[in-house]
Amino acid sequence: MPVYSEKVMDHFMNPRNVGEIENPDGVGEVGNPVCGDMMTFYVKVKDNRLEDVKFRTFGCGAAIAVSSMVSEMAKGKTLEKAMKITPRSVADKLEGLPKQKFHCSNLGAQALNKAIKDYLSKKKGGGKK
Amino acid sequence: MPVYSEKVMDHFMNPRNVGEIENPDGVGEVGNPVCGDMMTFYVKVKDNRLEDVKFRTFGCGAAIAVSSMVSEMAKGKTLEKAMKITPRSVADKLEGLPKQKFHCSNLGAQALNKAIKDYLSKKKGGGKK
Amino acid sequence: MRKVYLDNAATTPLLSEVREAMMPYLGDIFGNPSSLHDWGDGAREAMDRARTQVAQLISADPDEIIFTGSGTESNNFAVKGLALAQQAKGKHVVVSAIEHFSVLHSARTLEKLGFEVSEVPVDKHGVVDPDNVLRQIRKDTILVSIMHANGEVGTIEPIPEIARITRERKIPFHTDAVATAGITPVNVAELGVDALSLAGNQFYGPKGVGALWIRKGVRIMPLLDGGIQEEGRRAGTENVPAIVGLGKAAELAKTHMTDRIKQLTPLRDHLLKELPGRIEHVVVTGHPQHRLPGHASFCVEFIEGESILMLLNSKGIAVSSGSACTSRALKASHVLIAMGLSHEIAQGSILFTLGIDNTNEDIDYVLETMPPIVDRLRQMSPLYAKFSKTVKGGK
Amino acid sequence: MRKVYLDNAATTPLLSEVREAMMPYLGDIFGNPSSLHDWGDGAREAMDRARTQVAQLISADPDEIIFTGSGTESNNFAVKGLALAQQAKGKHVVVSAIEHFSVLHSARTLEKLGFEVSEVPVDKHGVVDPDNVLRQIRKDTILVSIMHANGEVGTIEPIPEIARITRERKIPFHTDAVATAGITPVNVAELGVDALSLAGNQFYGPKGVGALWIRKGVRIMPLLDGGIQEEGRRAGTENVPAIVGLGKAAELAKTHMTDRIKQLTPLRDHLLKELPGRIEHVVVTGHPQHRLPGHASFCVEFIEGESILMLLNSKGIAVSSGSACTSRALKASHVLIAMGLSHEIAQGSILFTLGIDNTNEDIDYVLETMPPIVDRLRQMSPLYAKFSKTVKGGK
Ligand SMILES: Cc1ncc(COP(=O)(O)O)c(C=O)c1O
Ligand SMILES: Cc1ncc(COP(=O)(O)O)c(C=O)c1O
Repeated sequence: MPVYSEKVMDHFMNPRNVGEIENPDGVGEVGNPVCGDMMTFYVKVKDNRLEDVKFRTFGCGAAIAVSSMVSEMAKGKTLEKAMKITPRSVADKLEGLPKQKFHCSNLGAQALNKAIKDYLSKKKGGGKK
Repeated sequence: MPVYSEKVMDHFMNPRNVGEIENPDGVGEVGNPVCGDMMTFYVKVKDNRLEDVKFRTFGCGAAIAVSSMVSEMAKGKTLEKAMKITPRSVADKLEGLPKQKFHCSNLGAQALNKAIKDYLSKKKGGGKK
Repeated sequence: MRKVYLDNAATTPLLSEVREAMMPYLGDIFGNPSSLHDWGDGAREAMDRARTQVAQLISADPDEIIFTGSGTESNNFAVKGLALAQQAKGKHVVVSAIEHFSVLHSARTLEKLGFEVSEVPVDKHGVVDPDNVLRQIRKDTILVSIMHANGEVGTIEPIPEIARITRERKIPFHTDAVATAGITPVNVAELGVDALSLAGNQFYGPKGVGALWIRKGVRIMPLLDGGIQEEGRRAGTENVPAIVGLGKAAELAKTHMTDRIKQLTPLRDHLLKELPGRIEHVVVTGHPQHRLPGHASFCVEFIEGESILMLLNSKGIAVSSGSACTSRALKASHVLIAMGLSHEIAQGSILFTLGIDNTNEDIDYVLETMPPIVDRLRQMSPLYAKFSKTVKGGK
Repeated sequence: MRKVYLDNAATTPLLSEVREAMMPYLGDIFGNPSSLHDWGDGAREAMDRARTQVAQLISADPDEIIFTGSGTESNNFAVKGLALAQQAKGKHVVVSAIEHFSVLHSARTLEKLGFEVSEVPVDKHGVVDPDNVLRQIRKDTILVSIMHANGEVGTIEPIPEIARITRERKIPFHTDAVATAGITPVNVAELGVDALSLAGNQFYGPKGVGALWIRKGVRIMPLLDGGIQEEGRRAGTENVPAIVGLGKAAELAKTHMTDRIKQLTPLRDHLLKELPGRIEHVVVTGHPQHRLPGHASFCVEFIEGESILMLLNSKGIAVSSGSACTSRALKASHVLIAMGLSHEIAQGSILFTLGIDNTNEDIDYVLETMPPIVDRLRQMSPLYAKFSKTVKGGK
């Protein structure tokens, strides 16, 4: 068994949704270079759905593949469904991750969540204004 | 380097002077099966010389080779010269012994010595009689 | 001159299939298994395969296999590593009196670190009585290590019965299966142990590689600290070719075990039965039935083992006079002494360990060659001379 | 696709001469070196020859060489064995902050056994200042272990200067020469050390074998207890083929060392000089001059080493992002952090370790392949995006 599954390699070599959304509806940043991985997720929301998801990631092969997979899984989903994306489901979709790399899938789900929450809190704030 | 020198192998494979002297002038026995080696030397003395030397040995290859070598070195020597045979000189004549086997050359010289001393003490005793 | 190798307990020849399996890893597939690039992949895959092969030999889970550099390392790792990992619970270790020195001396090192060690005696056949193990167990016992079979006398120990005792008390139980794994059936679940040592060069695999099986959940302290190889339990660049060879040898051992046992047992029995018939005052050592399939060991009275060995060697026959690693030490075997033999008799130890290359003719050659050798040495022996004078003279 | 192996610090390929030298010992000469019969002789003679070859590589006495199973084992043996043997005199050990984990984690194990360990810092090039060693030495210091060269950043340490300090105080001094022995000149007398570790797979020899040189008269406690192999200092059936291979590799290394250094140094210098010219924000790590001949290491800012490694691999280039044995751990290299680099920069570590198969074209291929890879990863990097917005945007 190689270190990474074919799926991980595919998402690492050809990551989906890399980049930044201009005027995003929400942004979520997690991790830092000390722990070795850092991800920023950008979301665009329309009709309670993730119309667009983009990310930037500093990190290992798994971190990049996880980011790509999370973005792909999230895109088009309702906010509720997107928030239910778990580290386990990301890892499963990637056909497994090495034990030491599992924390990357935590980070990916977290970053997406954070971006959605950012949108929700902004909306709330905006509604109040 | 093999464990034993060619000389040791020669004396082990073709030991000289194995056996017992009937009515020996002196007998020396050293060692015991607990320590792994046991030697009995028999000497026949004539005109202060070792006319005949024989031995029996229970022990490893080195013990047998040492016994054989000691017997060969001693035979024909004056008692004084025979008593000067040292463990070192035996080991040297055998072109060396492995470190762990050096005690065998001690035993060989000791057994010969003991046999000569046995002869000397008997002579003394006999003289007194 | 006929050449007969009967020292398979010291080490076995490498099977050509095993050598072939190793060759790519001495060639193009030279990468470090820890490397993340393609060069590492081949090495890593090979190790995973070998891990499965070794696991299957002993009916274990591949994740529970840790590769080591020898049977000795496996034993040091197990005894020291298990004891040190449990020392908060107690500092008492139980071993048998006939363990290999890699277990006994590891236990002695533990004593220097403040542990207490109890030795379980054996009977005259070298068998450990489980009740005697039970007697040594205390509240603070945190490790029991009893070998599966003894390499010097071939006796197979009642491991499942001992395991019943340790399991009930939740005491980790290690068995040194270096003499059995790959040779007789070894099934970790049936044995009931928590850790098990094995070595490649005992069953036609390479030197320089062994394994420790350790049951999931049992804690162990590394012997080799450093990198994160083997899940952090055994650091150091892995010996990939040897590990591949161990795996292949394990696979072949599993496939051919029954046949090999069928081949060796009658040869062994022939030797065990015939030799004492041809030479007076020869004692069979070890258990008459519960013994390794290719293992025939004796003590020849009145003479010493090394000199028998050397004269047999001069006739093309390779045997041992004890375990190989003590062959140049001088003292009588602690195994034979523990079995109650006198030093005098124990010094005459000689052991024939048969391998898959041996034939009936080999055994006949031994039976024919050995009596004159014994005779010749006895003629030199002061002990035999005394015996002849007293006993024979008295007849 | 071009295939370029630039991870010789992880492991080197086996030279065909070395493999040829090993083959008989994977074949007919399979005996156990401890065996007293003819089958043992060939193995024993081969080991003696290898011992001499290894001794000659480091200008030592063959009796002072102990064969081990890896560089890691040599380091564990030295650090634990020397400390435990001297513990009556004191329980303080000095190591550098950039030692390989096989030294650092051995020291940590000593701490668990009641020792105190002091770490000597390094400067920004990874150099240990002998004065800083002196500052750590106490009355109860019983061991100093400082590596000869660091495998991650290639820096060569001032061992003779440190040895002057330890010798005056009669403190045993061990050096981990795994990264230098067989690669650069190593002479134990000139280094002035008391013990030195080396490993075969660093200089085109086999995996699974290393050696510890230990000066006559220096006491050490065995790491592997058991039989009387290696004069009772390292038990276990010897890995004869690998030891033979180590010997042959040592002989070849001695013969060809000057030529190899002449070949590697300009290639390394080319890479060290050119890469930072082609990629912005690249830092050379390690000492600019006092470094291993084939060793070029960098940190690429804003991106992470493993992802660089993987993309280089997809172009046929094998490199490492740290030491192989930590390649799947996550933390930034302790070596780079000790040299004062930030975690952010240390994460971008990438190292090229050249070997005797490498050519100018290989280096050119790297210089051409790497910039677009870095670019691609930077386009993905939030750190680079921030940097561009602030610094670049500010221009
Ligand atoms: C029962 C047993 N345990 C351990 C060992 C040690 O094996 P090695 O010397 O290969 O490390 C042996 C060696 O024959 C053995 O018979
Ligand atoms: C300086 C140094 N010491 C020790 C080692 C450990 O060697 P091994 O993993 O082969 O046991 C390495 C490995 O590359 C090293 O670079």
